Amino acid sequence: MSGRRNYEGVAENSDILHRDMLQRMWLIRSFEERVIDLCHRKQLAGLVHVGIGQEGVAVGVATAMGDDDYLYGTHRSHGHFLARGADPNGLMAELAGKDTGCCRGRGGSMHIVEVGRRLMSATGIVGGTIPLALGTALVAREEGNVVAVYFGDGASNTGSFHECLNMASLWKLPVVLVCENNGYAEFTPMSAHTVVSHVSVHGQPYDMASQIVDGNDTLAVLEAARNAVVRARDGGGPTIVECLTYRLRGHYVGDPESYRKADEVDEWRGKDPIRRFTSVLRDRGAVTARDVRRMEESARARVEDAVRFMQESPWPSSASVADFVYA
Amino acid sequence: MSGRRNYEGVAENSDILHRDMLQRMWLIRSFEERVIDLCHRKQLAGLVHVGIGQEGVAVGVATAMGDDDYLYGTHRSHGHFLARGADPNGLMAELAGKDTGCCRGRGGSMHIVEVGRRLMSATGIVGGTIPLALGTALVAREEGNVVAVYFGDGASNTGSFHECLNMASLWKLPVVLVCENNGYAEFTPMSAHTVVSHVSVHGQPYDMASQIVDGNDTLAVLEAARNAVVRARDGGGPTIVECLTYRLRGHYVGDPESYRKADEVDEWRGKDPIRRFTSVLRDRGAVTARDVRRMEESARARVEDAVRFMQESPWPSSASVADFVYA
Amino acid sequence: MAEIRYIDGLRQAIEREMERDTSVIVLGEDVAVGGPFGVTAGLVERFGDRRVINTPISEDSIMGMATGAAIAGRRPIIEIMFIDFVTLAMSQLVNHAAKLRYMSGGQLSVPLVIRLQQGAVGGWGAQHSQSLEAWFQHVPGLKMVAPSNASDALGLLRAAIRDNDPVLFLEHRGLYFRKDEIPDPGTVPSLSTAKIMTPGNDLTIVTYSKMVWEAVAAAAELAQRGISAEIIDLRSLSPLDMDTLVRSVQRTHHALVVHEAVVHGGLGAEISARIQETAFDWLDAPVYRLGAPFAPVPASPVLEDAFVPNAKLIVRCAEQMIGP
Amino acid sequence: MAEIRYIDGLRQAIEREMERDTSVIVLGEDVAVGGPFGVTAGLVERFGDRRVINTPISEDSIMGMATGAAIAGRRPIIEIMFIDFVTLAMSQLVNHAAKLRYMSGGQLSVPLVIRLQQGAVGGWGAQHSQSLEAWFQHVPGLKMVAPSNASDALGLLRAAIRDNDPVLFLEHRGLYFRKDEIPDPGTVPSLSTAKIMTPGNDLTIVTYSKMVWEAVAAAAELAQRGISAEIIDLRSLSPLDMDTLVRSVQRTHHALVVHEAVVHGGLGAEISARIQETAFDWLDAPVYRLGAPFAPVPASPVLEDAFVPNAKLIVRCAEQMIGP
Ligand SMILES: Cc1ncc(C[n+]2csc(CCOP(=O)(O)OP(=O)(O)O)c2C)c(N)n1
Ligand SMILES: Cc1ncc(C[n+]2csc(CCOP(=O)(O)OP(=O)(O)O)c2C)c(N)n1
Ligand SMILES: [Mg+2]
Ligand SMILES: [Mg+2]
Repeated sequence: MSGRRNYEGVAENSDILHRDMLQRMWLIRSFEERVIDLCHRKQLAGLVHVGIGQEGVAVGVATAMGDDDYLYGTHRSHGHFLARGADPNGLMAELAGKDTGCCRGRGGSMHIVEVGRRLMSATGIVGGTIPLALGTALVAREEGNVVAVYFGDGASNTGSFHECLNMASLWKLPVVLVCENNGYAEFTPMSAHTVVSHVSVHGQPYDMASQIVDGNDTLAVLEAARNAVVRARDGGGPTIVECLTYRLRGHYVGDPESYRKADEVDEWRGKDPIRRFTSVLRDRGAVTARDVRRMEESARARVEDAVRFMQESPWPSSASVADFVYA
Repeated sequence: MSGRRNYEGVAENSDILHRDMLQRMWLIRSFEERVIDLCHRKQLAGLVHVGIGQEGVAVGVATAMGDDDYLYGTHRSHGHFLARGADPNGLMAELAGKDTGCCRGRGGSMHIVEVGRRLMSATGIVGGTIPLALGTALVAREEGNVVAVYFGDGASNTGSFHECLNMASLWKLPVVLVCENNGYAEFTPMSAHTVVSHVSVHGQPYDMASQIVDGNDTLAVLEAARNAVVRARDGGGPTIVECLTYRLRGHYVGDPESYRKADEVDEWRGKDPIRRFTSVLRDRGAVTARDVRRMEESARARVEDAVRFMQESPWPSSASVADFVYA
Repeated sequence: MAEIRYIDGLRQAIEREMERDTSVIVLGEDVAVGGPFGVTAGLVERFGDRRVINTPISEDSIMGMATGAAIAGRRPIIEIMFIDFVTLAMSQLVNHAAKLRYMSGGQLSVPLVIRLQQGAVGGWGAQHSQSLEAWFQHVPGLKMVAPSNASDALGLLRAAIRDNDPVLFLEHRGLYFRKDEIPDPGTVPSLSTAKIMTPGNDLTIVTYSKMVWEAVAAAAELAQRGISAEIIDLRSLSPLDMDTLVRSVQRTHHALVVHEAVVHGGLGAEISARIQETAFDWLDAPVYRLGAPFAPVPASPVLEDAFVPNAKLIVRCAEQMIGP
Repeated sequence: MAEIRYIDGLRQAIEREMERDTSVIVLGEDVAVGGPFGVTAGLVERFGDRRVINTPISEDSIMGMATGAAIAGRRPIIEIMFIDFVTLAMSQLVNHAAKLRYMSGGQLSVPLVIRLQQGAVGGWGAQHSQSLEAWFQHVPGLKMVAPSNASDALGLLRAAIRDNDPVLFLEHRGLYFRKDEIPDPGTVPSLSTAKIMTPGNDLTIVTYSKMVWEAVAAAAELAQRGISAEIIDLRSLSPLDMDTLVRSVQRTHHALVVHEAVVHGGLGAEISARIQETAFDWLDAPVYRLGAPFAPVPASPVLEDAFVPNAKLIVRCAEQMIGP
């Protein structure tokens, strides 16, 4: 589950691929559950947003991308990055602010980067990576690569998102705009932040391709993301892939969640993407109950390795506080 | 042609109203032609944008508004303000930077305000008055008033415009969004700044009412603006009124206009809104050739008064440079 | 006298002014549920959604809306959540809110309060921890205050709401749950006077917001070492109460400015320049400045600690200035 | 040596670097026809629309795009037209471009040039005349230069394009058509050294951009009155070449900082603070500052004249500093 994934020679919808996807979903889930636990124990600091319940989107999109394609995240991107092969050790150490973190402890949860895997950056500024993605797409289109960028329903209210829809369509940039529509911007439900029913309708004025999918149906996300990646690579321009999903935890670790009902959360717990994907694979005979248990265990073990790595890692030296400001 | 206009008791489409409209169009045209002349003679300074060719929009919209409604302009707003009864003396003096200018010479061509006529402000920031208009609409809706705001095709590419579409529709604000689509943003034709064919399609995701009109057909503008004003006043929320028009002069006074063909300008000169409105009124027998000549003469005379007023006015004192910064 | 938390001071100020004046309205992201820290909790239930407007994530336009409401007679309080996001609202703030009175030759009035929360606390990283006040002191037309305690949070916010110009109101996240005594509810202080927190004779320490408490701690330590430091809490960052500063420096002959913002180009630069312009002959040593190093705010707790100035550094710097 | 206009220096710098390095690209509003002043005229014909990208009016997103292209290996030059509009791009500039190298622990590099045109000239009013450089000196991760002449326009722009960090390049509208001699086309200067324009002994005048020429005129007048002023053209506003400044002040014992920006909170504050921190014992008088009054830029030509500092004021101030 670490190192560069390479699906060459692996059939598009083979069991082996799907099992790997499920394994990655477990890795993300275990990682983030442990992150919450570590926050509560004060072993991690910072403002931490987890995407528990949204792993299907992360893994579906990552699986559709080629190794040389670029990815941009949001403030809630542990899963986006792990799905694409980010090193759990470096990520965990980064969240703790250790010198072995992927960003040497300078970034933190909202500002993770792993440039070797073309994980170009996450951001604490809602919608902030969308223009970055467009700029990288200027480069990617010369290389035959594609850029995917995540954003939320809340981000669709930022002006810059619309500026980018215009420019991406004007120049037919190879960009996949992945909307994780989880129905909330912080504590504000979508119905209170816009009259629009689906974020992807914003593409219509620009005749932009778009697709709405059940974001908790991992294979549906994969399929939609593949179409979008192919379109982008073939010069067909940008696509909005709107994934309808839900965050099962609070907006940030520590959120008292006064703004939503337990019922609603329960209902969505029933649609847990990991559970759903597992039953698809089990029904198909692609995994046994034992396989699944092993996956979970191996994910947890991998996460414990990361925790150990983090705990044993040194802090950055105080004297280095102003390093990396300039070239 | 000065003082508060009051159409109470004047029939909706009466000759008397339409003659007044034509008279105002002449006032704007004469004013701006003289402004160009004064710029060339170095009697006016600053960065000056004229709307020659777009008077039908200015007058159509102004005529649809009530006296207590609010208006916001753009960087090209002499006509918008004069159409609504701004004092030509104060305006001309403002362009010259005299102490008798409507803004005591502090504002200049792009930053005119005449609060007594609820001409709340123009702006040098493209799209910048749209949010101001929404904020004023929060107040206007409590008063039963309406707010109209101008913007251009270029402004439709600014993020803030889209943020405002969302908020205006979310709160059903009494706003009339008047797009002067003159086909250019500075030197860039619309086809090079967006793939969108009409600016008003941006309202669609929000189910916003919109109407596209021939902006050089003054009565069509009036009709569309009236519908929008009524909708806003009745609680029906915002409307985009997209007026297709053209600026017959350069982007700013002094623009060498390298970016467009003389043919195109000539074609549009044939669609001059003043000429068109004049023939409508003449065909209907509402004005004679002599009436029209008189209107033109009286407009020019009014403008000469303004020029004289401007020329005879004192400069602001240097010592007052930092007045009006705080209350 | 009652003790309340800084955050309660803020809420009470808003509540009282909303009760007193129906033109006061609140706009911002998530204000309906109180925002991430609960400052505005309960307001929408009490005053309705026409006065407490929960906005989408549209900073520049919200700033513009608040301005457009202000010039039409309202007194909006807009919450920008983290000062880092005011970067998205600079055009409306600087090009319109700050300039409309001037550009209109005095026709328009912009009674607007912009609440901004800031500070490097808890490892929230480079985009949620900046101190950007230096930008705003340089913008004519804006005022700016930064309370260091609950009493000022309450009093200065009320004064800001009543003021007829745009006021940036800087709240420090690290002070939100600090408790202080509050004065008689009837009094609303002046918006622009500094306060001598601790009187002293050897050295003037000029500071504001959370750093006031580091300075107070340092003063206690310095007293033990025989150095008597006078602590001035600026409270108003724009305009500056230069009279109070200069009078103090004329007595102590030494001035040290402390803030959490990056030193280079920070508010300390202006204060230092002004002190030496007006009190040059009284100075026994250069005006010194303590602040953050020239770097973004790091997320790592260890680096954040190294980044933010503290009492220990103040003590060391003061000792060096005064000499043995 | 050839004489060229400032604006030609800019165009030549871009042309030469685009020829030399295919990773150099240009983005901005109306750049295809050369922008309002013609700086980029002819580039799209020569280098094609994949390298010269004419953008919609979307400042924040263009800034972000340029940054996203930079971290993927391009060297974008983005034109923001009027610095007043950078207020719309502050989030991408400050939160991403300036911080990505740091936040990524050195993984990302942002070789980006941001061309900004500024200055109060011709009565263009409060939203097209601001001088905002003080904001950017306070942002770690950014560099900033401000050429005063065609030769530096050419040389510093080439150096900025080759630099691996984001560089704000401040052009003064009032200098665009000024002609100066240019040096050998082979040389590209350092990005961060100040230049002594006129040597002198009695007083150091620190300035940059268009004010350099007011200072030069003032120095000529002062010479006639027996005062020998040394003029330092900063060229680099961030970082500051403090060595050159301090060495000069140690000789002249007097320093005057002159800029077009509002005095309060301007670059002069930092320079004044730094000079007195490092050369306190050499100063015979406080460091003085000349700049604009605390007001937006007025449109009226008469008020604009009263607003912008000039040679006469410099002479008067210098005489007061040196005494009779
Ligand atoms: C520009 C900006 N404004 C406000 C915030 C505060 N904030 C953080 S997350 C968030 C909501 C984002 O909602 P959405 O885009 O739907 O993403 P989600 O959190 O649901 O994943 C807000 C308002 C921010 N980080 N950046
Ligand atoms: C935010 C901002 N960006 C750029 C400019 C420079 N500029 C002035 S007018 C203009 C074009 C505006 O086009 P449009 O909205 O169509 O209005 P028009 O000039 O055609 O009336 C531009 C880019 C500006 N004034 N403000
Ligand atoms: Mg969401
Ligand atoms: Mg246009």
